[in-house]
Amino acid sequence: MTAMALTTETLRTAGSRLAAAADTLAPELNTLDGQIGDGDLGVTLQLATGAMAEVLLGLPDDVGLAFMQCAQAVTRAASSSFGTLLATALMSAAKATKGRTDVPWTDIPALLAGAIASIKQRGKADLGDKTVLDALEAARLATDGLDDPAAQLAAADAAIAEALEAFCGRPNKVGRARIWADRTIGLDDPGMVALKRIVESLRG
Amino acid sequence: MTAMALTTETLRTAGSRLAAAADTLAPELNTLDGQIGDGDLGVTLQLATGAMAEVLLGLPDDVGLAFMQCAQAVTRAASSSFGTLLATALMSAAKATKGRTDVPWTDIPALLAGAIASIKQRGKADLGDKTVLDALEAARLATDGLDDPAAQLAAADAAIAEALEAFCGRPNKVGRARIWADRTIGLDDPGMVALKRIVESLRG
Amino acid sequence: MKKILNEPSAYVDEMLDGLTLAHPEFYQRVAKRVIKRPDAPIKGKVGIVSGGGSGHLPVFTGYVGAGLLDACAIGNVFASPSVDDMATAIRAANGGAGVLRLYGNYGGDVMNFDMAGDIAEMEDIETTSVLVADDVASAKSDEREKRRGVAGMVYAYKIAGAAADAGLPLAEVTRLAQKAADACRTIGAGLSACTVPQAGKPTFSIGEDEMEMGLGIHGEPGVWRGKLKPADAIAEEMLGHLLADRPIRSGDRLSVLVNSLGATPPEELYILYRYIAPVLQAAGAEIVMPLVGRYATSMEMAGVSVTLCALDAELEPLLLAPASCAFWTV
Amino acid sequence: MKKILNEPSAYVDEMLDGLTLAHPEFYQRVAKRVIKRPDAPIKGKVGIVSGGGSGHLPVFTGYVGAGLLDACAIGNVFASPSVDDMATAIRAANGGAGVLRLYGNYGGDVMNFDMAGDIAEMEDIETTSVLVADDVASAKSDEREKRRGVAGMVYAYKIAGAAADAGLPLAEVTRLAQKAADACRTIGAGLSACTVPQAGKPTFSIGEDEMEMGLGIHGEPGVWRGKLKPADAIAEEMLGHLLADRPIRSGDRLSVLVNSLGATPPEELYILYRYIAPVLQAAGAEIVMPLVGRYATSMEMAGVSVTLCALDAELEPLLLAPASCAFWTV
Ligand SMILES: Nc1ncnc2c1ncn2[C@@H]1O[C@H](COP(=O)(O)OP(=O)(O)O)[C@@H](O)[C@H]1O
Ligand SMILES: Nc1ncnc2c1ncn2[C@@H]1O[C@H](COP(=O)(O)OP(=O)(O)O)[C@@H](O)[C@H]1O
Ligand SMILES: [Mg+2]
Ligand SMILES: [Mg+2]
Ligand SMILES: [Mg+2]
Ligand SMILES: [Mg+2]
Repeated sequence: MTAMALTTETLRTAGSRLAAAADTLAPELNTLDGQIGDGDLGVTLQLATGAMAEVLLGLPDDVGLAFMQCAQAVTRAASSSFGTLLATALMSAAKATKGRTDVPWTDIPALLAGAIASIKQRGKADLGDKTVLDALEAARLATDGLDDPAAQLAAADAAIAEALEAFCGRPNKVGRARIWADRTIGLDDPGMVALKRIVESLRG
Repeated sequence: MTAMALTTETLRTAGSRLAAAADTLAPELNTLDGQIGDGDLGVTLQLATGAMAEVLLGLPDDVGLAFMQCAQAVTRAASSSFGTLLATALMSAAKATKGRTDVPWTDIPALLAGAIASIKQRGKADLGDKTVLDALEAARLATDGLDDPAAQLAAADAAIAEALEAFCGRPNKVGRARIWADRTIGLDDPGMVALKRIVESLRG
Repeated sequence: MKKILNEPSAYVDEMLDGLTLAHPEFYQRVAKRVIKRPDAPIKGKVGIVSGGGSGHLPVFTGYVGAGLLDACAIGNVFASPSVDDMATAIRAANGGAGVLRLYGNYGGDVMNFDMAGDIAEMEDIETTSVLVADDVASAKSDEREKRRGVAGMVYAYKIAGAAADAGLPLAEVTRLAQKAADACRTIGAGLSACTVPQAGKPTFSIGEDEMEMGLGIHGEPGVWRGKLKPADAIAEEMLGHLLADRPIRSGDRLSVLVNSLGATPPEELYILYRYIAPVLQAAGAEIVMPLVGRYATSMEMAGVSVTLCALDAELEPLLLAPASCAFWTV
Repeated sequence: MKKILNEPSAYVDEMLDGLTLAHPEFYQRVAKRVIKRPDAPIKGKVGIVSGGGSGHLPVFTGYVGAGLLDACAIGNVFASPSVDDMATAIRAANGGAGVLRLYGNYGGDVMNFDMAGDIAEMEDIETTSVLVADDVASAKSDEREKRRGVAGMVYAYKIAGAAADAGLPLAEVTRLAQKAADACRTIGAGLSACTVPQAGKPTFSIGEDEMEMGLGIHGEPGVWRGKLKPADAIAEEMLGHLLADRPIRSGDRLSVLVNSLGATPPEELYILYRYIAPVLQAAGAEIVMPLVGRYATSMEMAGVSVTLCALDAELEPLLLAPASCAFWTV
C-alpha cells in the first residue's frame, strides 16, 4: 500500500487480503445480521470476496476495467443487499477510473463520494438511515485531503468507529431491519460493522 | 307380533321399534367397532333405522315392494358396510316376497337363508369369518320349524348369544378388522352384537 | 385440528358447494353428493363413473370432465359414498351405451358399487366394473387383486375416458380401463398424518424425524417406519419396490407420476423426479408424459407416491389424448 | 426438518434439474439459475422476465411459458437471485423489442433487478420494470408502493404475457402490466410456518390453535395472531381488508384467486370460495375466471391468500387469452 498511486496491483493486494480475512470475519457479521435481519451478511462477504479473488490474477491494467471485473464477479456470487451495494460501489469506481492505469490517492474521497451517490440511488436510502452509507460517508470525510493510503485507512478506521458509536442509539431506517426499527436501537448496523472490518483488514 | 303372518304392518311395527331403540344402542356399538374398525357402527344403525322410519307410513301392502322401499331408504342413508349389508338383506327379502301381502312365519328361516346368500355374495365373506353372517346363520337354524314370531325371536336371541360366545375367541377374517385379525381374538364382532341388539329390540 | 372449515359435519357439502360455484363449466351437481359433467349423459357414449371418500382432491370428483369421468359419487371424508348416490351417478352418466364403474379397491366402495350396479341393472342400464388396485405395498404380487387403489387411478381415468371419448363400446372401454389399471404400480411414503374433520385428531402419529414407507392414502400402515431418509434414498427404495413388482424391459415406454399426498411441495417432487427419471432411462425405458404434482392426495398429509404406468401402442395414444377438468388439462 | 431433500444446499439446483427434466417443452436452462421458454428469445416480441427466491412454486419459474414469462432468474429459497442471473434472464428474453422486468416488491430483488437493468442498458437492451405490490396487510393504502408482492403476481404475469403475445410494444406491455399490478389486492392468513432448507428450522413458531392474519409469503408478521377462526369468519375478515382498500362498485368485473400457501388442501379453499363468491356477487360484482388452487406458495406452509383483481375492458381479454406452463393452462 506504499505505491505512488492506486493501480490494478493495488486491487490485487486489497482483494486477496479481504478474501483471506473473510472466513474470520464471517461469524461475527452473521450473528449481528441475525439479530435484526436474515443473518447472511458474513456469508455474503465470503461469497463476494471469494468471487473477486478468482478474477484478481487476470485483471487488466486499466483500473476502470479492473474495477468492472470485480463488480461483475460480485454480482455473480453475492445477491444479498450488501453484495449488490458493494458491486454498485465497484461499478461506480469503474466508471470514474475507466481508461486510467494510475489513480492518485487523492482521488479516493471522490471515488467514495461516487460510490455513496450510486448506493443512495440503488438502495433508495439516505445518509442518516444507519446503513453502510453512513460508514462510507465518515470514511470519505476522514480521507479528504490525505494523499497516503496508510494514513487514509487509519483515518477511515477511526472515523467509522466514531460513526458506529454515534449511530448505535438510533434506529435503522432501511433494509430488512426497518420493520423492527425500534428493536435496532442500541445495536450496531451490520453493514457499517462490515465496512469497519474491511478497512481493518486492508490496514493489515 | 302376534299377527297370523308377516305383513307390511309387521314391517311398520318392527321398523319403528328399531328406530326408537337405535339411539340407546348406538354408543355401545360405536365403541365396539372403534376397537377394531372405524367406530361408526352405532351411527350406521341410527342412520339406517332413521331412514327406514321415514318411509314406514307410506309402505305399500305388497310386502316385497315394502321391503324394497326399506332397502332403498337404507342405501340412501347408510354407506358403511353394515348399512349396505342390511340393505342387501332387505333386497333379497324383497325379491322373495314380491307380489304377496301375507308371508307365513314359517317362511322366516328361508328369508334368512336368502339374506345370508346375498350377503355372502356381496361381501365375499363366508360362514365362520366371524361376521354378522354367523349371527344370521345361528338365527336361521334356531327359527327353523317354528311358526310363531315371539318364539322365533326368543330362539334367535338365544342362538346369537351362543354364537357370540363361540366366536369370541376366534379372529375376524373379513372387513376392516381383518388387517388386525389377531387383535380381534377375545373381542365380540360388532356386527354380530348389532344383530343381537336388533333381535332384543324386536322382542320388546 | 388446524384446518380452515366451519362445522366438521359440513366439510364435504361446503367443499362441493365451492367446487361447483367456482367451476360450473366442469362440475354440475345432480344430487347433494353426486357431480356430473354439464353435458352428461352424452348420447351414445359409454359413461364412466367413479366415487369414493372425500379428502383426496383432485381424486375422485375433480376428474369429472371431458375425456375423463362423466359422473362421480362422493362420500364423507375417507368413507364410501352411499349406494343411492352411486346409482344416481350411474344414471347421470348413462347415455344409452352403458356405464363403466371405475374406482379404487376398498371393501366398502366395492360392496356399494356392486349394489348400485344391481340397481342400475334393474333399470336396464348395462354396467361393468373395473377396480384400480395399484398399491404394491398393500399385498404381494400373487394377491394383486387385494391391493388398495391409489394414484394409479389417474391413469385409469385418463385412458378409459379417452377410450369412451373415441366412441368405443362398453366392452372395449372396460377392457382398456382394466388394462390401464393393470399397467399401474404405485408406492407411497408418508411424512405426516392428516386429520379427518369429524374425527378432529390426526389419523396416526409419527415422530418428528420419522417417515413411513408404503403407507396408504388413508394412512394405512406401510412396509416400515423409521428415520427420514435423504430424497435419493427414498426414491431409490420406492423404485426398488415398483421394479421388483414389474421389472423394466428394454424398450419400455413408461409414464411416471410423482405425486404429492398434499403438504409436500412441488419443489420436493422435482428433487425426486431428478433421481427417478435417469434411473428408468438407464434401465432402458423411455419416459412418456411425466406427471409431477398433486394428483391424488390425503388433505394436508406430507408425503409422496410414485406410480409407473407401462404403456403400449394401444394405451399411449389414449393417455396423450386431450382431456380437461379444473385440476388437469392434457 | 421434515422435507424430502438431499443436501439442503443443493435444494434449488436439484429442484431445477427435476423441473427441466420433467417439462423440457416448457423450461430450458440457460444458466444454473436461469430458465427460459425453449423458443425464447422470440424475435420482435417484448420479452418478460421475472425472478425471486425459490420456495414459491409455481411462482416464479413455473410461470415461464407461452403467454406468460419468457425467462426467470432463480434465487436460493426466499433469497434474491443474483444480478448476474437476472441479466442473463434479460438477455435470454430479448427478442429485440425490449424486456419488461416484472416481479415482486422486495428490497433485495429491486436493487438487483435495477442493477441488472443497468447492465442490460449498457448492452443496448431496452428494459422497463413493474413491481407487484399487492399485499394490503403490508402497508396502508397511502403507501401502496411499499407493499410486498404476493399472489397478485399471477395476474400481472398473465396479463402482461398476453399483451406481449399480442405484439404490443414495450411501453404498452409495461403500462398494462402496471395496470394489472395496480388492479390486484391480496391478503394472506397463515396456520403454520415453513422451513428454509438451509436454515433447518421453521421460520417462526405459532401455537397449535393459532392463526396469523395478514402474514407474508416468507412468514413476515401480519395484522394479528390469535385463535383459529371458522372458515366463514376468516373469509369475511379477509374480504373486509380487501374491500376496505378498494370497495366494490356495482358492475365491477372481478377475478378472484383463492390460493393455498402450500399445505392447505383444495377442499379448504373451496369452502372459502363458497363464502366469498356470493358476498362479492351480492355487492354487485360479477366474477370472472375464478382461480382456486396453489398459485403462489411457501413450500409446506399451511394457510391461504385471497386476491381480487379488478378487470376492465382492456384487462379482461388479456386475462382470458390462452397461456400455458406446466402448472397452469388457460
Ligand atoms: N437499501 C439500502 N441502502 C443502503 N444500505 C443498505 C440497504 N439495505 C441494506 N443495507 C446495508 O446492508 C446491510 C445488510 O446487508 P445484507 O445482510 O446483505 O442484507 P439482506 O440480507 O437484508 O439483503 C445493512 O446492515 C445495511 O448496512
Ligand atoms: N364383507 C363382509 N361380509 C359380512 N359382514 C361384514 C363384512 N364387512 C363387515 N361386516 C360386518 O359389518 C360389521 C362392521 O360394520 P361397519 O362398521 O358398518 O363396517 P365399516 O365401517 O368397516 O364399513 C362387522 O363387524 C361385520 O359383522
Ligand atoms: Mg442479511
Ligand atoms: Mg439476505
Ligand atoms: Mg365401522
Ligand atoms: Mg365405516
